[in-house]
Amino acid sequence: MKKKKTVFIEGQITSSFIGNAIAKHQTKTQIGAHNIFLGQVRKDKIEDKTVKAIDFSCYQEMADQKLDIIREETFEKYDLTCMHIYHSLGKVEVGEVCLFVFVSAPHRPQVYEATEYIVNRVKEEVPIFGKEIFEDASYQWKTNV
Amino acid sequence: MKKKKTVFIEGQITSSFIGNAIAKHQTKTQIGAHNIFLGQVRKDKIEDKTVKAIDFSCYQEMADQKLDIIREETFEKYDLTCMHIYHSLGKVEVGEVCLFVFVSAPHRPQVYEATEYIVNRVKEEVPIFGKEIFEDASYQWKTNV
Amino acid sequence: MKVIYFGKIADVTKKTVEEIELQDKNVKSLITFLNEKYAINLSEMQIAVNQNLVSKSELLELKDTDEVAILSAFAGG
Amino acid sequence: MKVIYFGKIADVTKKTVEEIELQDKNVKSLITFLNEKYAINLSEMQIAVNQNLVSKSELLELKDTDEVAILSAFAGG
Repeated sequence: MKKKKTVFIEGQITSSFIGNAIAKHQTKTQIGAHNIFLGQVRKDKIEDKTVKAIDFSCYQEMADQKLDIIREETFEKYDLTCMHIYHSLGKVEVGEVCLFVFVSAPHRPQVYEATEYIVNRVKEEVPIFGKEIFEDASYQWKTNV
Repeated sequence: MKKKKTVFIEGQITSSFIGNAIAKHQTKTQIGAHNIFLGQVRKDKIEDKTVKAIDFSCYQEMADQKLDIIREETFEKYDLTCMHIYHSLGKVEVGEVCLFVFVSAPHRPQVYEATEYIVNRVKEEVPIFGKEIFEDASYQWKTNV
Repeated sequence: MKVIYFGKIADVTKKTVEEIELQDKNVKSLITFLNEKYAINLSEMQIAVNQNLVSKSELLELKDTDEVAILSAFAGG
Repeated sequence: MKVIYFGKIADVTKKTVEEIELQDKNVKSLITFLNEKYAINLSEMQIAVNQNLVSKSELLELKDTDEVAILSAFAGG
Protein backbone atom coordinates (compact mmCIF):
# COMPACT_ATOMS: atom_id res chain seq x y z
CA MET A 1 0.00 0.00 0.00
CA LYS A 2 1.19 3.46 -0.89
CA LYS A 3 2.33 5.51 2.05
CA LYS A 4 -0.05 8.38 2.71
CA LYS A 5 1.73 11.67 2.08
CA THR A 6 1.36 14.49 4.57
CA VAL A 7 0.68 17.55 2.50
CA PHE A 8 -1.16 19.90 4.82
CA ILE A 9 0.66 21.70 7.57
CA GLU A 10 -1.00 23.66 10.38
CA GLY A 11 0.06 27.30 10.09
CA GLN A 12 3.07 28.64 8.18
CA ILE A 13 5.67 26.47 6.46
CA THR A 14 8.81 27.55 8.31
CA SER A 15 12.19 28.18 6.73
CA SER A 16 13.67 25.47 8.93
CA PHE A 17 11.10 22.96 7.63
CA ILE A 18 12.21 23.89 4.09
CA GLY A 19 15.88 23.67 5.08
CA ASN A 20 15.30 20.19 6.53
CA ALA A 21 13.52 19.05 3.39
CA ILE A 22 16.55 20.14 1.35
CA ALA A 23 18.97 18.41 3.75
CA LYS A 24 17.03 15.13 3.44
CA HIS A 25 17.74 15.06 -0.30
CA GLN A 26 21.51 15.04 0.07
CA THR A 27 21.56 11.25 0.33
CA LYS A 28 19.87 10.99 -3.07
CA THR A 29 23.08 11.19 -5.04
CA GLN A 30 21.52 10.75 -8.46
CA ILE A 31 19.99 14.24 -8.09
CA GLY A 32 21.75 17.12 -9.84
CA ALA A 33 19.06 19.81 -9.80
CA HIS A 34 16.37 20.93 -7.37
CA ASN A 35 13.76 23.55 -8.04
CA ILE A 36 11.63 25.00 -5.26
CA PHE A 37 8.60 27.26 -5.42
CA LEU A 38 7.42 29.11 -2.33
CA GLY A 39 4.14 31.01 -2.09
CA GLN A 40 4.37 33.81 0.48
CA VAL A 41 1.40 35.74 1.88
CA ARG A 42 1.57 39.22 0.38
CA LYS A 43 0.60 42.42 2.22
CA ASP A 44 -1.98 43.30 -0.42
CA LYS A 45 -4.00 46.49 -0.29
CA ILE A 46 -7.61 46.05 -1.35
CA GLU A 47 -9.30 49.42 -1.58
CA ASP A 48 -8.42 50.99 1.79
CA LYS A 49 -7.76 47.72 3.61
CA THR A 50 -4.50 45.84 4.14
CA VAL A 51 -4.16 42.07 4.32
CA LYS A 52 -2.79 40.87 7.65
CA ALA A 53 -3.12 37.08 7.21
CA ILE A 54 -4.87 34.36 5.24
CA ASP A 55 -6.89 31.70 7.00
CA PHE A 56 -6.81 28.53 4.88
CA SER A 57 -9.24 25.61 4.97
CA CYS A 58 -9.76 22.70 2.60
CA TYR A 59 -12.01 19.86 1.55
CA GLN A 60 -9.49 17.28 2.63
CA GLU A 61 -10.73 14.06 0.97
CA MET A 62 -11.04 15.76 -2.39
CA ALA A 63 -7.78 17.70 -1.93
CA ASP A 64 -5.85 14.51 -1.19
CA GLN A 65 -7.29 12.83 -4.27
CA LYS A 66 -6.50 15.78 -6.53
CA LEU A 67 -2.96 16.04 -5.16
CA ASP A 68 -2.43 12.32 -5.84
CA ILE A 69 -3.54 12.81 -9.44
CA ILE A 70 -1.29 15.86 -9.86
CA ARG A 71 1.66 13.93 -8.47
CA GLU A 72 1.03 10.94 -10.71
CA GLU A 73 0.57 12.99 -13.87
CA THR A 74 3.63 15.13 -13.12
CA PHE A 75 5.80 12.01 -12.82
CA GLU A 76 4.39 10.74 -16.13
CA LYS A 77 5.08 14.04 -17.87
CA TYR A 78 8.53 14.88 -16.48
CA ASP A 79 11.62 12.85 -15.67
CA LEU A 80 11.86 13.59 -11.93
CA THR A 81 13.57 11.79 -9.08
CA CYS A 82 11.12 13.14 -6.51
CA MET A 83 8.57 15.82 -5.81
CA HIS A 84 6.87 17.17 -2.72
CA ILE A 85 3.93 19.51 -2.22
CA TYR A 86 3.12 21.16 1.10
CA HIS A 87 0.30 23.62 1.83
CA SER A 88 -0.68 25.45 4.98
CA LEU A 89 -4.01 25.18 6.73
CA GLY A 90 -5.24 27.71 9.30
CA LYS A 91 -3.79 31.16 9.76
CA VAL A 92 -0.70 32.27 7.86
CA GLU A 93 0.52 35.83 8.48
CA VAL A 94 1.84 38.28 5.89
CA GLY A 95 5.45 37.34 4.95
CA GLU A 96 4.97 33.69 5.90
CA VAL A 97 5.11 30.81 3.41
CA CYS A 98 1.89 28.88 2.69
CA LEU A 99 2.88 26.77 -0.36
CA PHE A 100 6.08 24.77 -0.86
CA VAL A 101 6.62 22.79 -4.07
CA PHE A 102 9.90 20.87 -4.31
CA VAL A 103 11.03 19.11 -7.49
CA SER A 104 14.28 17.16 -7.98
CA ALA A 105 15.81 15.53 -11.05
CA PRO A 106 19.14 14.20 -12.30
CA HIS A 107 19.46 17.11 -14.76
CA ARG A 108 18.04 20.60 -14.79
CA PRO A 109 16.15 21.16 -18.07
CA GLN A 110 12.68 20.10 -16.90
CA VAL A 111 12.65 21.17 -13.26
CA TYR A 112 11.46 24.73 -13.88
CA GLU A 113 8.56 23.75 -16.10
CA ALA A 114 7.59 20.85 -13.82
CA THR A 115 7.45 23.24 -10.85
CA GLU A 116 5.29 25.72 -12.76
CA TYR A 117 3.00 22.90 -13.90
CA ILE A 118 2.49 21.65 -10.33
CA VAL A 119 1.92 25.12 -8.86
CA ASN A 120 -0.66 25.97 -11.53
CA ARG A 121 -2.54 22.71 -11.04
CA VAL A 122 -2.53 23.06 -7.24
CA LYS A 123 -4.03 26.54 -7.57
CA GLU A 124 -6.64 25.51 -10.12
CA GLU A 125 -7.69 22.04 -9.02
CA VAL A 126 -7.17 21.57 -5.31
CA PRO A 127 -10.14 22.60 -3.12
CA ILE A 128 -8.37 24.98 -0.77
CA PHE A 129 -10.17 28.08 0.49
CA GLY A 130 -8.65 31.24 1.93
CA LYS A 131 -10.07 34.06 3.98
CA GLU A 132 -8.04 37.25 3.60
CA ILE A 133 -8.08 38.83 7.04
CA PHE A 134 -7.52 42.59 7.05
CA GLU A 135 -5.78 44.67 9.67
CA ASP A 136 -9.16 45.92 10.96
CA ALA A 137 -10.24 42.26 11.51
CA SER A 138 -12.77 42.29 8.67
CA TYR A 139 -12.21 39.74 5.92
CA GLN A 140 -13.00 38.68 2.37
CA TRP A 141 -12.77 35.34 0.59
CA LYS A 142 -9.75 35.06 -1.69
CA THR A 143 -10.17 33.73 -5.21
CA ASN A 144 -7.45 32.52 -7.58
CA VAL A 145 -7.92 34.41 -10.82
CA MET B 1 28.67 53.05 -4.09
CA LYS B 2 27.03 49.73 -4.69
CA LYS B 3 27.52 47.21 -1.92
CA LYS B 4 29.75 44.37 -3.02
CA LYS B 5 27.75 41.15 -3.10
CA THR B 6 29.25 38.01 -1.63
CA VAL B 7 28.58 35.33 -4.18
CA PHE B 8 31.27 32.76 -3.57
CA ILE B 9 31.12 30.50 -0.56
CA GLU B 10 33.92 28.23 0.63
CA GLY B 11 32.71 24.62 0.43
CA GLN B 12 29.10 23.46 0.22
CA ILE B 13 26.08 25.73 0.49
CA THR B 14 24.37 24.28 3.55
CA SER B 15 20.64 23.75 3.93
CA SER B 16 20.68 26.06 6.95
CA PHE B 17 22.25 28.83 4.85
CA ILE B 18 19.41 28.37 2.36
CA GLY B 19 16.83 28.30 5.18
CA ASN B 20 18.24 31.55 6.58
CA ALA B 21 18.13 33.21 3.18
CA ILE B 22 14.43 32.29 2.92
CA ALA B 23 13.73 33.56 6.46
CA LYS B 24 15.33 36.93 5.66
CA HIS B 25 12.76 37.50 2.92
CA GLN B 26 9.76 37.31 5.23
CA THR B 27 10.00 41.02 6.02
CA LYS B 28 9.65 41.85 2.32
CA THR B 29 5.87 41.78 2.36
CA GLN B 30 5.39 42.77 -1.27
CA ILE B 31 6.75 39.35 -2.28
CA GLY B 32 4.22 36.67 -3.22
CA ALA B 33 6.41 34.14 -5.01
CA HIS B 34 9.92 32.78 -4.57
CA ASN B 35 11.68 30.38 -6.90
CA ILE B 36 14.88 28.64 -5.91
CA PHE B 37 17.28 26.55 -7.98
CA LEU B 38 19.84 24.33 -6.30
CA GLY B 39 22.64 22.56 -8.12
CA GLN B 40 23.70 19.41 -6.26
CA VAL B 41 26.87 17.41 -6.95
CA ARG B 42 25.77 14.18 -8.60
CA LYS B 43 27.43 10.80 -8.05
CA ASP B 44 28.17 10.42 -11.75
CA LYS B 45 29.82 7.33 -13.16
CA ILE B 46 32.34 8.07 -15.91
CA GLU B 47 33.48 4.84 -17.49
CA ASP B 48 34.45 2.77 -14.42
CA LYS B 49 35.01 5.70 -12.08
CA THR B 50 32.60 7.34 -9.64
CA VAL B 51 32.59 11.02 -8.78
CA LYS B 52 33.24 11.70 -5.09
CA ALA B 53 33.46 15.49 -5.08
CA ILE B 54 34.01 18.54 -7.27
CA ASP B 55 36.77 21.02 -6.48
CA PHE B 56 35.73 24.45 -7.76
CA SER B 57 37.93 27.42 -8.54
CA CYS B 58 37.25 30.66 -10.38
CA TYR B 59 38.73 33.72 -12.04
CA GLN B 60 37.27 36.00 -9.44
CA GLU B 61 37.58 39.49 -11.02
CA MET B 62 35.98 38.28 -14.24
CA ALA B 63 33.37 36.17 -12.41
CA ASP B 64 32.27 39.15 -10.29
CA GLN B 65 31.94 41.31 -13.38
CA LYS B 66 29.94 38.68 -15.28
CA LEU B 67 27.66 38.10 -12.30
CA ASP B 68 27.00 41.84 -12.03
CA ILE B 69 26.01 41.93 -15.69
CA ILE B 70 23.77 38.88 -15.30
CA ARG B 71 22.08 40.48 -12.29
CA GLU B 72 21.54 43.78 -14.06
CA GLU B 73 20.17 42.23 -17.23
CA THR B 74 17.89 39.88 -15.29
CA PHE B 75 16.34 42.83 -13.44
CA GLU B 76 15.83 44.62 -16.76
CA LYS B 77 14.18 41.59 -18.33
CA TYR B 78 11.97 40.40 -15.46
CA ASP B 79 9.87 42.17 -12.83
CA LEU B 80 11.61 40.89 -9.72
CA THR B 81 11.76 42.17 -6.15
CA CYS B 82 15.14 40.57 -5.52
CA MET B 83 17.56 37.94 -6.67
CA HIS B 84 20.60 36.22 -5.20
CA ILE B 85 23.24 33.95 -6.68
CA TYR B 86 25.63 31.87 -4.57
CA HIS B 87 28.28 29.45 -5.82
CA SER B 88 30.72 27.22 -3.97
CA LEU B 89 34.48 27.38 -4.24
CA GLY B 90 36.75 24.56 -3.09
CA LYS B 91 35.64 21.02 -2.46
CA VAL B 92 31.97 20.06 -2.57
CA GLU B 93 31.12 16.42 -1.91
CA VAL B 94 28.51 14.31 -3.72
CA GLY B 95 25.02 15.23 -2.45
CA GLU B 96 26.07 18.72 -1.40
CA VAL B 97 24.76 21.92 -2.98
CA CYS B 98 27.18 24.07 -5.02
CA LEU B 99 24.80 26.55 -6.72
CA PHE B 100 21.92 28.48 -5.15
CA VAL B 101 19.85 30.88 -7.26
CA PHE B 102 17.02 32.66 -5.44
CA VAL B 103 14.46 34.82 -7.24
CA SER B 104 11.53 36.69 -5.64
CA ALA B 105 8.66 38.67 -7.15
CA PRO B 106 5.24 40.03 -6.23
CA HIS B 107 3.54 37.50 -8.53
CA ARG B 108 4.58 34.11 -9.82
CA PRO B 109 4.42 34.13 -13.64
CA GLN B 110 8.01 35.15 -14.35
CA VAL B 111 9.93 33.55 -11.50
CA TYR B 112 10.45 30.16 -13.15
CA GLU B 113 11.77 31.59 -16.41
CA ALA B 114 13.92 34.16 -14.60
CA THR B 115 15.52 31.37 -12.55
CA GLU B 116 16.22 29.29 -15.64
CA TYR B 117 17.68 32.34 -17.40
CA ILE B 118 20.05 33.07 -14.51
CA VAL B 119 21.18 29.44 -14.10
CA ASN B 120 21.91 29.11 -17.82
CA ARG B 121 23.90 32.34 -17.93
CA VAL B 122 25.89 31.43 -14.81
CA LYS B 123 26.84 28.11 -16.39
CA GLU B 124 27.74 29.61 -19.75
CA GLU B 125 29.37 32.91 -18.89
CA VAL B 126 30.93 32.82 -15.45
CA PRO B 127 34.55 31.60 -15.36
CA ILE B 128 34.18 28.84 -12.80
CA PHE B 129 36.25 25.67 -13.13
CA GLY B 130 35.60 22.29 -11.59
CA LYS B 131 37.75 19.25 -11.04
CA GLU B 132 35.71 16.06 -10.75
CA ILE B 133 37.50 13.99 -8.13
CA PHE B 134 36.86 10.27 -8.36
CA GLU B 135 36.69 7.76 -5.54
CA ASP B 136 40.17 6.46 -6.45
CA ALA B 137 41.55 10.04 -6.02
CA SER B 138 42.18 10.52 -9.74
CA TYR B 139 40.35 13.44 -11.38
CA GLN B 140 39.17 15.03 -14.60
CA TRP B 141 38.19 18.58 -15.49
CA LYS B 142 34.43 19.06 -15.75
CA THR B 143 32.97 20.90 -18.72
CA ASN B 144 29.46 22.35 -19.07
CA VAL B 145 28.05 20.99 -22.29
CA MET C 1 -29.38 13.78 1.15
CA LYS C 2 -26.37 15.11 3.02
CA VAL C 3 -24.67 18.16 1.49
CA ILE C 4 -21.40 19.63 2.77
CA TYR C 5 -20.32 23.27 2.44
CA PHE C 6 -16.85 24.77 2.14
CA GLY C 7 -15.22 28.19 2.07
CA LYS C 8 -17.42 31.20 1.43
CA ILE C 9 -20.42 28.89 0.91
CA ALA C 10 -20.20 27.61 4.50
CA ASP C 11 -19.87 31.24 5.57
CA VAL C 12 -23.13 32.13 3.81
CA THR C 13 -25.10 29.05 4.89
CA LYS C 14 -23.65 29.36 8.41
CA LYS C 15 -23.22 25.60 8.51
CA THR C 16 -20.78 23.04 7.12
CA VAL C 17 -23.25 20.20 6.59
CA GLU C 18 -26.97 20.01 5.91
CA GLU C 19 -29.58 17.30 5.32
CA ILE C 20 -31.58 18.31 2.25
CA GLU C 21 -34.72 16.70 0.84
CA LEU C 22 -35.21 17.40 -2.87
CA GLN C 23 -38.24 16.45 -4.98
CA ASP C 24 -36.02 15.74 -7.97
CA LYS C 25 -32.71 14.40 -6.80
CA ASN C 26 -30.41 16.05 -9.31
CA VAL C 27 -27.86 18.82 -9.61
CA LYS C 28 -30.25 21.32 -11.17
CA SER C 29 -32.76 21.20 -8.34
CA LEU C 30 -29.99 21.34 -5.74
CA ILE C 31 -28.81 24.60 -7.34
CA THR C 32 -32.36 25.96 -7.25
CA PHE C 33 -32.67 25.01 -3.59
CA LEU C 34 -29.40 26.78 -2.68
CA ASN C 35 -30.36 29.82 -4.64
CA GLU C 36 -33.77 30.09 -3.01
CA LYS C 37 -32.74 29.33 0.56
CA TYR C 38 -29.37 31.16 0.69
CA ALA C 39 -29.38 33.41 -2.38
CA ILE C 40 -26.15 31.78 -3.56
CA ASN C 41 -25.62 32.46 -7.25
CA LEU C 42 -24.59 29.83 -9.74
CA SER C 43 -21.36 31.71 -10.46
CA GLU C 44 -20.30 31.63 -6.82
CA MET C 45 -20.41 27.88 -6.40
CA GLN C 46 -18.82 24.70 -7.66
CA ILE C 47 -20.38 21.30 -7.09
CA ALA C 48 -18.39 18.16 -6.37
CA VAL C 49 -20.06 14.75 -6.38
CA ASN C 50 -17.89 12.07 -4.79
CA GLN C 51 -14.89 14.42 -4.87
CA ASN C 52 -15.19 15.30 -8.54
CA LEU C 53 -16.44 18.60 -9.91
CA VAL C 54 -19.58 18.21 -12.04
CA SER C 55 -21.05 20.50 -14.65
CA LYS C 56 -23.65 22.81 -13.13
CA SER C 57 -25.87 22.57 -16.20
CA GLU C 58 -26.15 18.82 -15.90
CA LEU C 59 -29.28 17.00 -14.84
CA LEU C 60 -27.00 14.51 -13.09
CA GLU C 61 -28.96 12.38 -10.65
CA LEU C 62 -27.86 12.40 -7.05
CA LYS C 63 -28.03 9.32 -4.88
CA ASP C 64 -28.34 9.36 -1.11
CA THR C 65 -24.99 7.62 -0.89
CA ASP C 66 -23.23 10.32 -2.94
CA GLU C 67 -20.94 12.75 -1.18
CA VAL C 68 -22.21 16.10 -2.42
CA ALA C 69 -20.11 19.19 -1.69
CA ILE C 70 -20.74 22.84 -2.52
CA LEU C 71 -17.47 24.74 -2.89
CA SER C 72 -16.57 28.39 -3.33
CA ALA C 73 -13.69 29.54 -5.55
CA PHE C 74 -10.36 27.79 -4.93
CA ALA C 75 -7.68 29.94 -3.35
CA GLY C 76 -4.68 27.70 -2.69
CA GLY C 77 -1.10 28.85 -3.01
CA MET D 1 53.45 40.48 -20.74
CA LYS D 2 51.84 38.78 -17.77
CA VAL D 3 49.49 35.91 -18.58
CA ILE D 4 47.33 34.13 -15.99
CA TYR D 5 46.09 30.54 -16.22
CA PHE D 6 42.93 28.96 -14.83
CA GLY D 7 41.36 25.52 -14.52
CA LYS D 8 42.74 22.74 -16.65
CA ILE D 9 45.12 25.21 -18.36
CA ALA D 10 46.90 25.93 -15.06
CA ASP D 11 47.02 22.17 -14.51
CA VAL D 12 48.81 21.68 -17.84
CA THR D 13 51.17 24.66 -17.53
CA LYS D 14 51.80 23.79 -13.88
CA LYS D 15 51.64 27.48 -13.00
CA THR D 16 48.97 30.12 -12.52
CA VAL D 17 50.90 33.08 -13.86
CA GLU D 18 53.69 33.53 -16.38
CA GLU D 19 55.71 36.38 -17.87
CA ILE D 20 55.72 35.91 -21.65
CA GLU D 21 57.72 37.83 -24.28
CA LEU D 22 56.13 37.69 -27.73
CA GLN D 23 57.60 39.05 -30.96
CA ASP D 24 54.16 40.08 -32.17
CA LYS D 25 52.06 41.12 -29.24
CA ASN D 26 48.72 39.76 -30.36
CA VAL D 27 46.26 36.97 -29.63
CA LYS D 28 47.35 34.83 -32.58
CA SER D 29 50.97 34.63 -31.53
CA LEU D 30 49.99 34.01 -27.91
CA ILE D 31 48.02 30.97 -29.08
CA THR D 32 50.98 29.76 -31.10
CA PHE D 33 53.24 30.17 -28.08
CA LEU D 34 50.89 28.17 -25.81
CA ASN D 35 50.52 25.46 -28.39
CA GLU D 36 54.27 25.12 -28.91
CA LYS D 37 55.31 25.32 -25.26
CA TYR D 38 52.47 23.35 -23.62
CA ALA D 39 50.73 21.56 -26.52
CA ILE D 40 47.47 23.22 -25.56
CA ASN D 41 45.02 23.05 -28.44
CA LEU D 42 42.94 25.96 -29.61
CA SER D 43 39.74 24.09 -28.76
CA GLU D 44 40.78 23.62 -25.14
CA MET D 45 41.26 27.28 -24.30
CA GLN D 46 39.38 30.53 -24.04
CA ILE D 47 41.16 33.87 -23.92
CA ALA D 48 40.00 36.80 -21.81
CA VAL D 49 41.54 40.23 -22.21
CA ASN D 50 40.67 42.56 -19.35
CA GLN D 51 37.99 40.12 -18.17
CA ASN D 52 36.25 39.79 -21.52
CA LEU D 53 36.45 36.80 -23.79
CA VAL D 54 37.97 37.61 -27.16
CA SER D 55 37.75 35.79 -30.45
CA LYS D 56 40.64 33.38 -30.91
CA SER D 57 40.91 34.15 -34.63
CA GLU D 58 41.48 37.84 -33.96
CA LEU D 59 44.76 39.60 -34.50
CA LEU D 60 43.88 41.70 -31.46
CA GLU D 61 46.92 43.54 -30.15
CA LEU D 62 47.91 42.95 -26.57
CA LYS D 63 49.33 45.69 -24.42
CA ASP D 64 51.61 45.13 -21.44
CA THR D 65 48.93 46.67 -19.22
CA ASP D 66 46.25 44.24 -20.39
CA GLU D 67 45.14 41.49 -18.04
CA VAL D 68 45.42 38.41 -20.25
CA ALA D 69 43.89 35.16 -18.97
CA ILE D 70 43.82 31.70 -20.51
CA LEU D 71 40.76 29.74 -19.36
CA SER D 72 39.61 26.17 -19.78
CA ALA D 73 35.96 25.24 -20.25
CA PHE D 74 33.55 26.73 -17.72
CA ALA D 75 32.02 24.28 -15.28
CA GLY D 76 29.93 26.29 -12.84
CA GLY D 77 26.69 25.06 -11.35
